[in-house]
Amino acid sequence: MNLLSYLDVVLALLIVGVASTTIAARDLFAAVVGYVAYGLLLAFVWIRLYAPDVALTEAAVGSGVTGVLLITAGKRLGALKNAAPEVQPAFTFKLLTGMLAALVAGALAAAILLLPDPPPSLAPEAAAAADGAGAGLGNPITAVLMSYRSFDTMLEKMVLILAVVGVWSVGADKAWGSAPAELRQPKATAPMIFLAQMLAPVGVLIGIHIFWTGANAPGGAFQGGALLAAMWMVIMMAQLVKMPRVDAQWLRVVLVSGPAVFLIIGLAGEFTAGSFFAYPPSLAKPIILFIEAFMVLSIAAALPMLVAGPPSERSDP
Amino acid sequence: MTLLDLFSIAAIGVGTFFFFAGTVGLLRFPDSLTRLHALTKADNLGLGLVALGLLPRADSALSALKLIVIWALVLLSGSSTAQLIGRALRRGRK
Amino acid sequence: MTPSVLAGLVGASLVGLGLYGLILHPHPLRKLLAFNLIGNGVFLVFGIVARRGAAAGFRFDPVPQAMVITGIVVAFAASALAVALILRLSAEGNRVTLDPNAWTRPNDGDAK
Amino acid sequence: MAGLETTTPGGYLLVLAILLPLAGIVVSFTPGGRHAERIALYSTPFGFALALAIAFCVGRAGKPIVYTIGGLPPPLGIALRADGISAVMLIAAAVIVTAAAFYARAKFATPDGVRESRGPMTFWIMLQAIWAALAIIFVGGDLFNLYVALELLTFAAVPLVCIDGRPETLAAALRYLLFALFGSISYLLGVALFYGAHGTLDISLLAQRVQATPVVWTAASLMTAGLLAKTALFPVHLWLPPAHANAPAAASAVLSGLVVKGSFFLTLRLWFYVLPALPTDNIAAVLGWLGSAAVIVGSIIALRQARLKLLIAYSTVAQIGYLFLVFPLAAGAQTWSAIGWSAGLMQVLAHAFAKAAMFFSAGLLAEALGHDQIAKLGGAARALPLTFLTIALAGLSLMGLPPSGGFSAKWLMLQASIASGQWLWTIPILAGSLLAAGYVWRILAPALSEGQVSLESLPKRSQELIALALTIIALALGFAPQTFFDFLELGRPVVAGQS
Repeated sequence: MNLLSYLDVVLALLIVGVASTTIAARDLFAAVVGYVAYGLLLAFVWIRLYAPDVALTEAAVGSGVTGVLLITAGKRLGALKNAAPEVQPAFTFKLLTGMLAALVAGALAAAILLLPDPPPSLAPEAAAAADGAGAGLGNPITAVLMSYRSFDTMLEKMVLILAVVGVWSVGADKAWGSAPAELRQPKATAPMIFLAQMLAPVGVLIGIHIFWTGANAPGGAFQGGALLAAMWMVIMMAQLVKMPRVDAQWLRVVLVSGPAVFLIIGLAGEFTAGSFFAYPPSLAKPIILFIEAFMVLSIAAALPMLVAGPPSERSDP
Repeated sequence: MTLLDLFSIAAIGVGTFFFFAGTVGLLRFPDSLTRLHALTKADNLGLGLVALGLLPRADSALSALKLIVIWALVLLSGSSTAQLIGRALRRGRK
Repeated sequence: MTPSVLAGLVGASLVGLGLYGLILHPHPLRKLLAFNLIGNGVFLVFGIVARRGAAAGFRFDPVPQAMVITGIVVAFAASALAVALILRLSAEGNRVTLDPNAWTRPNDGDAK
Repeated sequence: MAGLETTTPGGYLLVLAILLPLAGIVVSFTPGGRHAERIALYSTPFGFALALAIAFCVGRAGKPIVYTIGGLPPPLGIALRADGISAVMLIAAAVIVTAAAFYARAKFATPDGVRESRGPMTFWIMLQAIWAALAIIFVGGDLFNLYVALELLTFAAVPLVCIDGRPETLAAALRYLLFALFGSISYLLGVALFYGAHGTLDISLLAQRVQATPVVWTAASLMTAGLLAKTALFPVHLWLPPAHANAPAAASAVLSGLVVKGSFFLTLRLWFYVLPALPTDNIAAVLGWLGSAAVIVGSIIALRQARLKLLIAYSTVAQIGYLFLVFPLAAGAQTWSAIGWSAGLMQVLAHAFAKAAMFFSAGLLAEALGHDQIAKLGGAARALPLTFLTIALAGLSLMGLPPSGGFSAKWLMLQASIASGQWLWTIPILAGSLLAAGYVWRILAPALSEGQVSLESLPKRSQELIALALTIIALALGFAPQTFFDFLELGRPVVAGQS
């Protein structure tokens, strides 16, 4: 065992330890904070698994934006002062649940250890297709997301739209159309404004860079879009821009642009390349980048809207 | 071993020490403001020295620039959030 | 122990921990945290499968990794919907519970 | 590479059947308001025509029709396949979604004076989303693609439950969401293991490759557990009654009639299409026992309900139980397994139509009376004859009395269980019918009795007729000819030598 292996073991123990505290913590807020820390640690595991794209996504969406969502939720729940003491479940119930959980975890661990050797893989096929359907994209993950499994990616954008409508639908009837509650209340402070002014331009540039390099290197529409989303949230927290109204036409157009462009180009594939969701080989790379540009916009708009929650009556002018 | 290697080792070593000290401070200091103080030392000095030590080893001007940008970004967000946390603490005390 | 095997054990533990929390915690936000732990464990299994599938000059099989990216975004959307429901529910009363009967007003017979 | 699958004639219809409602969502979202309603309504005939065209193509080809998306065949690409059951389920979904859309026009019209309002906007978008998700589930050929479809279905169904915003509906929706999320993640874990074991997620490629290894068993169990939580099979049925009983009638009909069938359909796909080569006797028996328990427990709880919509929702729990008898009754390649298969699918269809009609009628009743307390229904049948005729006829199918689809289903189940020597299954089948007669009678008896009810409003005749039309389909299924059952067998992999 070399040094790296020891570090791996320490990382693994740390993750399981922090995850246990989020489950065991008595306090809701402590559990949430533990979860965010745990999410960042998890990004390291993804690096160790040679998955930089996933590590970026995990850090940006899985830990970052989810963290903002959960902390905002924890704060709003706390502000309501109604986190009534939880009823502790009976000991036998705890024991049985623990046994069930251990059984499932054990079976899963066994299954993972029993995975066949040599492992099956689509990597050779993906490599062989890299020049054709892979469209000359240097990043095989972008090729999978945007070409071989573009149908999944398009559907997942639809899921985001539905989630936005679902979150909005939870609001009150009379609030419909107005803006969600501000992320930060009551007033932005000077350091927050300073941070937003300094960070946002750089962050936007980096977001666009991550999306652009995603064709050939780790990165892509998801990670770039998530970074842009984070910057928008920072600007909104500093109250440099207002939370948009949910019936604003521009917001709806931006939200829907990713799946809409994807759908139109997918349909056009039948006529330009002989099959739905196929691209003409000579133009594949520019077309994919074109679709991804709109996906970045959609994601950058959808994530903050999902964090912000349903339209609120208080934010009415 | 060149002089640059020695420089790298020294800078990264000192940087790591600041991280260590910052972490000890975070765990041992009595209240939030002093813990914050320890943390910002680790962020600013520790990361700055590590980045400085890595600079000679960067394989291109672009990746050297990236290192500097990373440090500057952490400096920016670290100092701002420290301010925010500090203010929140002061509000809480009143 | 290779990183994949280690990550496999971490993944399995996360699924177990999450399942425990999901069943046991009465508070829906805690259940949501637990669900996210399970989700991460599942994604790690995909990650291991991808790492094991290294072949043909790739250090990983890109297909499962792409699936994880899709999965992470979907899981976030799910968390957002759940948080919206939890917050709205907590604004309605002084205890957040999943038991619909607890919310039914006495003498509530109408289906409107 | 030789032997890769290619698109068959008519395959493009499968993509269109999915993209039509998806395009509807995209186009509805931006202008919103009344446009969402119009787009949803106008797209229904096209969706129905597409479903019919797919059935026609499958029937003419005599085998499944296939579309490889992007011209990229599995394992790297995603294939869509429609066989007999896909085509029939697509038609059923088109009919029920269309009925729900026209039924819902009364409640979910955007009110005058506003450009857009919350309830209608949510309803029309989510209805199209449910349709799209079901279309993918019925024709999807890739397990991960089906996962995304399952999530799409969840995100569409949950907001419908709490569309009227009362706290109990929010609690029901949240509970439903947590169960559904657990279901999806458990399913996804199984998907990961399948990929790790066999390097593909395509259903027909997997079917050629799977062996009875511990990894495959773990994967299949996890996926089944997840799907059962989503289908609300006893004992994970707790989320269903409050969710289905509290949603508005048009949504309840779609949720009870179609949405739970989506995850059941995937359970069928898993065991009969992905794993036909495995010795599944024990699993089939477990599913059969759980189904039997659901029939008995669900019916008994239904008998004790005070509210009509809750009674109907518990009846769904019971009728779902019947579906799972298909696993022991259609296993393997015996002469009786074809009968069991027909019975299971007939139960899916008969329940979908009868239950949708039942919820539609219950909604009309609640609107007309201002409540849905069973004890206060005295004399209601005379005031609302058409609505109660629908309830009585739909009840006929739920009980399994001839002539009805429900009767055919239960009769075929009895035949299959006797022919296969598994006579034990006849007990829950018959007991369930008796109990169903009990709970249907509990609705009808007070309604037919003497009494005076005061009507707050009269139901719309068009809504009553929509409910009646669905009931008539449920009854007409009882006259399905043998060609219909042969059609259901199209594309079903049958492996000889298993029992």
